Amino acid sequence: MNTTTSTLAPVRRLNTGRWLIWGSFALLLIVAPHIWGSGLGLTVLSQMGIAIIACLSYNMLLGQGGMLSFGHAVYTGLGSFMAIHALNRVTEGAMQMPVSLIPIVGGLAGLGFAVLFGYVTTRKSGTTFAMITLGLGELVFALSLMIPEFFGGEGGVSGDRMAGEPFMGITFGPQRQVYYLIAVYTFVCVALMYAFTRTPLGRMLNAVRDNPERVEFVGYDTQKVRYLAFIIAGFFAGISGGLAALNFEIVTAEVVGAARSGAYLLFTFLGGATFFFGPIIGGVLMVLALILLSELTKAWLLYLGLIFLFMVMYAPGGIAALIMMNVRVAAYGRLRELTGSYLALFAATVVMLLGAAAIIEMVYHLQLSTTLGDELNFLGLTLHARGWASWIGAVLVAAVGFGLFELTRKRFARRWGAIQEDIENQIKQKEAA
Amino acid sequence: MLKIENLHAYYGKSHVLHGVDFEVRAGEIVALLGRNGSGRSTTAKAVMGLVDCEGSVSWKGQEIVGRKAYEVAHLGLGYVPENRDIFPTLTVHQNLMLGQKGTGKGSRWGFEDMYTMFPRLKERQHTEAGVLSGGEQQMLTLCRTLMGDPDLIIIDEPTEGLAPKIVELVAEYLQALKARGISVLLIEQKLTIAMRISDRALVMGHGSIVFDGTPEQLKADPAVRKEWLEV
Amino acid sequence: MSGIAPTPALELRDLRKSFGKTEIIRGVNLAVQPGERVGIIGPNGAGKSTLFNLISGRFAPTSGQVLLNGQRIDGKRPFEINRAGLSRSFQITNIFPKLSVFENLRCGVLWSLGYRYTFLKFLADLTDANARAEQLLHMIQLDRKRDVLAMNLTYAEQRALEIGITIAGGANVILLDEPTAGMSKSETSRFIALIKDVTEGKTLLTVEHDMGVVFGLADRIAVVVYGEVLAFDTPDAVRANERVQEAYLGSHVAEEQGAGH
Amino acid sequence: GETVKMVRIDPLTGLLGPVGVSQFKGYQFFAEKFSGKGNPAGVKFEITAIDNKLSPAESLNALKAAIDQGARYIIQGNGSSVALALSDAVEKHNARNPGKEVLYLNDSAVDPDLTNSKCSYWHFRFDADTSMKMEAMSSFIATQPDIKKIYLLNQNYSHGHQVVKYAKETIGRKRPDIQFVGEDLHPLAQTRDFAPYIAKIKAAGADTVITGNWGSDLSLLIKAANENGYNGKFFTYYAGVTGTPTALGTNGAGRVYQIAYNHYNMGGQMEKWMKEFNQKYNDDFYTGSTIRIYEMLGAAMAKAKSTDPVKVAAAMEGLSVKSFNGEVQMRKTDHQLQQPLYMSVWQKADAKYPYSPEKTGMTLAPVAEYPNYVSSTPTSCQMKRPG
Amino acid sequence: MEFFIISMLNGLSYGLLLFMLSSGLTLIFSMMGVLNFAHASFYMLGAYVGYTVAQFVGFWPALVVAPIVVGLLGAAFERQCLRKVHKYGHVPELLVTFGLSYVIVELVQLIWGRIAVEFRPPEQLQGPVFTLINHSVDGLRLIWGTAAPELCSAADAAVRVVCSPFPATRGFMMLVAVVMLASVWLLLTRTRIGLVIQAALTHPQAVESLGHNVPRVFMLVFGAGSALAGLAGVIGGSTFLTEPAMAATVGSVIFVVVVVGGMGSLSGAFVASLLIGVIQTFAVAFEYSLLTLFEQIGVPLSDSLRNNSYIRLTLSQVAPILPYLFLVLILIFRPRGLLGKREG
Ligand SMILES: Nc1ncnc2c1ncn2[C@@H]1O[C@H](COP(=O)(O)OP(=O)(O)OP(=O)(O)O)[C@@H](O)[C@H]1O
Ligand SMILES: Nc1ncnc2c1ncn2[C@@H]1O[C@H](COP(=O)(O)OP(=O)(O)OP(=O)(O)O)[C@@H](O)[C@H]1O
Ligand SMILES: CC(C)C[C@H](N)C(=O)O
Ligand SMILES: [Mg+2]
Ligand SMILES: [Mg+2]
Repeated sequence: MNTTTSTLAPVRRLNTGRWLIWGSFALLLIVAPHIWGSGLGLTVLSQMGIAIIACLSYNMLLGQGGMLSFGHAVYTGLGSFMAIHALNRVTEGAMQMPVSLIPIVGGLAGLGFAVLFGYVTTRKSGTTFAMITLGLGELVFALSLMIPEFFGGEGGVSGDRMAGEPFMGITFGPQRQVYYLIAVYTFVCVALMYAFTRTPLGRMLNAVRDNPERVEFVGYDTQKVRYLAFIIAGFFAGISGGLAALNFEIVTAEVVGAARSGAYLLFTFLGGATFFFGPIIGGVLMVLALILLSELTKAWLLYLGLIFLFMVMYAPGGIAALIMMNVRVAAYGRLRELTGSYLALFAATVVMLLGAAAIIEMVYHLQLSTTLGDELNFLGLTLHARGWASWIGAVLVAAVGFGLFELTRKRFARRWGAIQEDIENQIKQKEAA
Repeated sequence: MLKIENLHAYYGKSHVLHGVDFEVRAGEIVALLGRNGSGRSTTAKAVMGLVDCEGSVSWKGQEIVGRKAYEVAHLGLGYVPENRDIFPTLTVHQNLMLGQKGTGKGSRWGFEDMYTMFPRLKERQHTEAGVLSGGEQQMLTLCRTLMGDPDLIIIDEPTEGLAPKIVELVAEYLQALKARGISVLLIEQKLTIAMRISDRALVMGHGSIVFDGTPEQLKADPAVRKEWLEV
Repeated sequence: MSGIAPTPALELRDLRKSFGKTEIIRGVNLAVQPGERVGIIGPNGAGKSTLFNLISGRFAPTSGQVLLNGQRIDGKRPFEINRAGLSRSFQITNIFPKLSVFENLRCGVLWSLGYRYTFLKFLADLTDANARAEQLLHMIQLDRKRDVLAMNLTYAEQRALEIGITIAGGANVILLDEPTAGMSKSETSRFIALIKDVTEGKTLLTVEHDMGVVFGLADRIAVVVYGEVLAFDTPDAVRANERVQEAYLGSHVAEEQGAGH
Repeated sequence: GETVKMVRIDPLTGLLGPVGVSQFKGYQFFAEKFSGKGNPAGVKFEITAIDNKLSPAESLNALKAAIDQGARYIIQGNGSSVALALSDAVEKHNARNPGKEVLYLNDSAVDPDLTNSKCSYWHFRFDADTSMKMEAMSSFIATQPDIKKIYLLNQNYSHGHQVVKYAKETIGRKRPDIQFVGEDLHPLAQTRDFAPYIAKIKAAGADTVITGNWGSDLSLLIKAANENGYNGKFFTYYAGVTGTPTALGTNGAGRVYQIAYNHYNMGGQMEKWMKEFNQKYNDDFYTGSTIRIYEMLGAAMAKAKSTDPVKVAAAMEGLSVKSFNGEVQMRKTDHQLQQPLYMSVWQKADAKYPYSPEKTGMTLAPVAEYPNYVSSTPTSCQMKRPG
Repeated sequence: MEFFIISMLNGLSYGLLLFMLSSGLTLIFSMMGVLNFAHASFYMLGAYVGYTVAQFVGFWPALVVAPIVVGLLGAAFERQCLRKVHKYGHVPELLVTFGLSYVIVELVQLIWGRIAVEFRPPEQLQGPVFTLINHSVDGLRLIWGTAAPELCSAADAAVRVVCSPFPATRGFMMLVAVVMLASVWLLLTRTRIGLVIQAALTHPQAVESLGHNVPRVFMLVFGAGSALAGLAGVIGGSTFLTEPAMAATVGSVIFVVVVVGGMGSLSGAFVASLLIGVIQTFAVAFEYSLLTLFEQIGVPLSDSLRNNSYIRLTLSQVAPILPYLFLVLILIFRPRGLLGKREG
């Protein structure tokens, strides 16, 4: 019996694998700032940590509990506000607390508000839940502009993280120190949230997602399961908010806004809500997309929209699912056969995207930056937005790319299909054995 | 009337039917028997165009593999799925209404026929179908398909969850259908009923037909019954 | 057992339920003794599943009482009733589709072993819960499907899992709603054996249309017709009861019986 | 000469995107005009833009990116929330990174706090703040005897709040007889239907409305007034902002007033520039601060003989330059540019005032000019100077 | 009195505008279960397409052409994108429409520019349908069309005369909203389409095997819903503003309408629209705040409390967020919505 089960699940095995994964995660957190050490690089990394915690906490609701929330920013945001107020207290000397613990204040605030709001929201599920969170989110946001005492009005609340006594020379002035603080929190929070998925409550949360009715008949109160999970998610959301407060040293109303909540949803999904590590990818992408993409191109919103359209259509499990599908293929030792197709597919995609992006960039250039004449720099290439040659070239590249893509895609799909069929058969045989 | 040749069907990548061949002639009740998971429901779905399949299914001389389910239905094939698949948010009457094709004019069956067949449904006609009892739901799916006025009706486990008395009733109605010239492909677990009312019995095993003959022949063949039906 | 009559494991007192204007359950009285196996039969739509729904807390009764081991449980929420020691299965399979078979069973086990809503312990460390889940897995003979997602099981396997989840919590009173529906003869008999096996020593109520199953399984049979209990007696007495034959069994039952077993 | 790298952090997308885009064109246009021989220091101005999506947090990221790119001069204007965040962040950055200071040049964020309670040595404002504009506006209102009852309708955020506050204060001072018959705050950029507000304004019997509204909040308000038969005057801050002229159309002709440090028909060099700009970009140039920033920087760099922000900041304090509407001065105490203001009115373009924004056939015609001393307001700024 | 009448009219017409905006969404949401985040984007597309078409052939033809164009675009989107993700469930469906809304905004800005375009209502709709004249002596009168200026001013300074024109655009909007209500109602009750779709939500295969072309019906419904949004866009765009931000501003409030009304209930959406329109309009009229309330019932308040922003918030200030408050309360106390039959 033991042999069959372990062959059935080639992925879950051995603790060395787990150590390896967590070890490299920690290592990555430690060395990252040495690779991307510029001012922007550091803030981007810091925000990735923050976003990872936020997306993971969001996924406790979406992926693990089946709760589609449109208002998660309420908890990250209110956590931020409480944290910055606490920071200011510390600065004033009205409160004694090491700055490194401020995020916990944010966490407790997130938890507190989750206790409060969660009580009404989690009594319902499905669309009703989603709509209540939407309404609550809008309410909190609208109120934030109307109540300057707490939210600081339009200018928000700012603080100075170099408050209190430095501890072992750590003042949190330099971004690098803040980054490491965030890194520590990120590691711990990710570990804790992972641990949560392996606890009775975490498992019952999955059960509630799958079939709330049946849960009631095995002794659990679904509302309470949802509520508790919501509170825990609120706590981690608050920590993420608290870290953001330290990172930016200012908190404005936008942090509770619908756009932020929407971003959590979108990127969690894009990363992959069905796997624990999906939202980590989502968080990283969120920061990349919102900060770097918009600096790279003026058409960032269009790209973002298109990425979503195509990702949801062709990879509804998110990037994590794509990865796991390939891991499965690899586990059955079949990934090798695909490398050729992958390379071809990749090349074709690059060509196609290059052409398409060149077209988009030229269109935007024509509309937005006529100042610099018709020339634009596209990945080191000079294009002439008013010249025939550039247009014909771009269209040609895009068309050729598309043709190649279709060709390689078909070939790839066939191979992929054949391999999947083989794997299914292998599994069947094992089950039958 | 319905002729199936070398039919293969797949769920995603898993191969479920491995070359099914049989025929249903006009005005015939054919029972399709077999163990759980032998592929009987899949055969029904394949005919209706609800799963990916290869091979040939010809209906009244027309090839229908690759057709969409609604096209197949318009050609006069009716299908009663196994999981009941009633529409829970619609009332009983609305469920029946959806069975009609067009306005339902020219159909052999109307609402009243159904309600006289199962008075229970008439009593519940304005109730949401989702709250019907298991058996009531079973009656409803059968009637819903009949409303579409099919020439051949494929019924997947019609007697599941029905009280013995109603099972009898269903058996009678299937015979009545036959009397009206409607062919029936009956997928059944309850051997006794199946054997009693059908003209021919097919036995399926591991995705292909392993026996094709009259009920009497099947009764006389303990090997098949032992191996493929375990009785 | 001493001289005084034991408290019934489950007792229904003048139980009624109306949906809108229609009264579906019309004053049901029933007392099931501990360890007894009761079959419930009746025409379609008679109210058998509704009765189960009332007992298990899915619906609240319009009036009347439900007593579990002498304690009133009517009007309580399903999870409270479950914690009191009553568990049920569903006519339409009701499992956790995206969890593995093992996880499905473990979910059924957790509360009864006192793990409640904890998030401070790892599932992997709950040796008793895991052992119990493995044991259940073995009992319902799904060892080989341990890590398969429940939605990928075949129908019969799902039905077995349904029973597995139902008995997982170790409840003393078990309600099974048409456990063998949709199964072939061979599967059915295998399944009856399984049910008998896993509910050993427990109080069992089973709704069934398959007379073979009912007569094979039950100590006593309750016949529900139009929301009322028409008869509650031993299998033989029920079979002989003319009113039952008329209302429910029909003429071919005897023949069916012969063919079945 | 030297190249001065500047980065403008402003919305290029979203609600104020069009404004930011149009203003950025102005920066590019005038970078050419003022580079080299165009300024006394002979430096070359180079400007790029980063989209901050009107978000303070994004602006801080943008600031980091700008500093990484080697920019020591940061320009921003749209959104006082962003301005407050940037001012704060620049202050911190300069304190923590001596030798790498950056200056923040604010071209249109008008929250008085920026040069009062929250003033910073590294921040310079080239627009006139809400209180200054209200000073001028109230001076104009004081000359209008037919104004008796005023209604205050504003967006519910700091800019709107300040308009209310200063309107009450200054008008109360200059025309104590005027009654404030009503006061309303509505959320920013959310209201589609202003008819209820108009009904209320009419019911209150107001002959004049003062509003700090901009964008659709302004144009929809005027539109609703027109349709619902309200004939009173509107005193506004932002009738000329990109998009608003089109949306206004002929609505409100003759009764929508704007207070600003310039208008469409300034004449002279400005007229030529605007024409050239219009031909080049098919867009209107209206953010005169742009010009002032280049003029001031050039002069300050010449005076400091350096492009080092620390020295330039010191040189800029109290510096005067001659600009398109006379002499303007960067006040030392709070870094608020002291400048003349204009009251203009929305009307049909004619021979005298021909410039028509967005091909509407309408224009903003000046009706009054207020020299520096009128609009100058006191400051409570106590800034921390380096050293 | 005249203030009340005008406010009531304003409230009703605003409510009808909300209904006009959300009827298509109700249709799609109630029938397909899709929370179409791009609905407001289709509304915006309707306005822009209407604007362009109107430049060539005038407003009235545009009123017909633009909805058709938008409907076709909607149908195409359903066919190419939405259909592909339908099988994955509602969240992916929602996200696809989310992505679409980004793309539409950008495309609109590329095609029509980033600032408002001047989309005017036609001659026939400029000016008022009728004018209410409130004469402090003669009382209230109603005059069709514009009232002559002399009627609106009194020679005697002691007599107060107020003229309140009711804009024709608003009247037209109300009319169209009612027509929309009627047509959607007919579509829902007089055809089997509604049943087919509802049934297909739970058992698509069963519906298909009964002979209904489910994908086509989905496409038609989505197209029809988009066309309704497009129609609302032509009217809303010409009455209010046609600008790239117009989608974002109405985006979430129309969800409120649909949900408050009760998911799947057209009449519910109608009632909810009117209710929200009227509540919001009248809320603007009131200066009440907690502060005034406390003062009236005589609760003594400390000075610091008096200056507290929460307490000073007036009803008119919070008017625009009332719909959300309403939404939250409704869902808590009556999760089915006003006239809904079941929970989401
Ligand atoms: N949706 C599905 N996806 C994958 N495999 C499936 C699916 N449905 C059925 N199968 C598999 O196909 C095989 C045949 O199933 P089918 O439902 O046709 O059997 P059946 O003879 O009707 O049995 P039953 O008595 O259980 O209804 C089984 O092994 C089953 O596991
Ligand atoms: N929520 C409800 N609302 C209205 N009627 C209901 C509801 N639930 C059940 N009913 C009705 O009550 C009757 C009894 O249903 P029930 O499911 O208990 O029957 P049953 O005895 O289990 O029948 P079967 O053997 O067919 O499963 C049926 O007619 C059903 O339509
Ligand atoms: C450009 C303006 C419309 C914005 C305004 N300066 C503000 O403070 O928000
Ligand atoms: Mg089957
Ligand atoms: Mg039942």
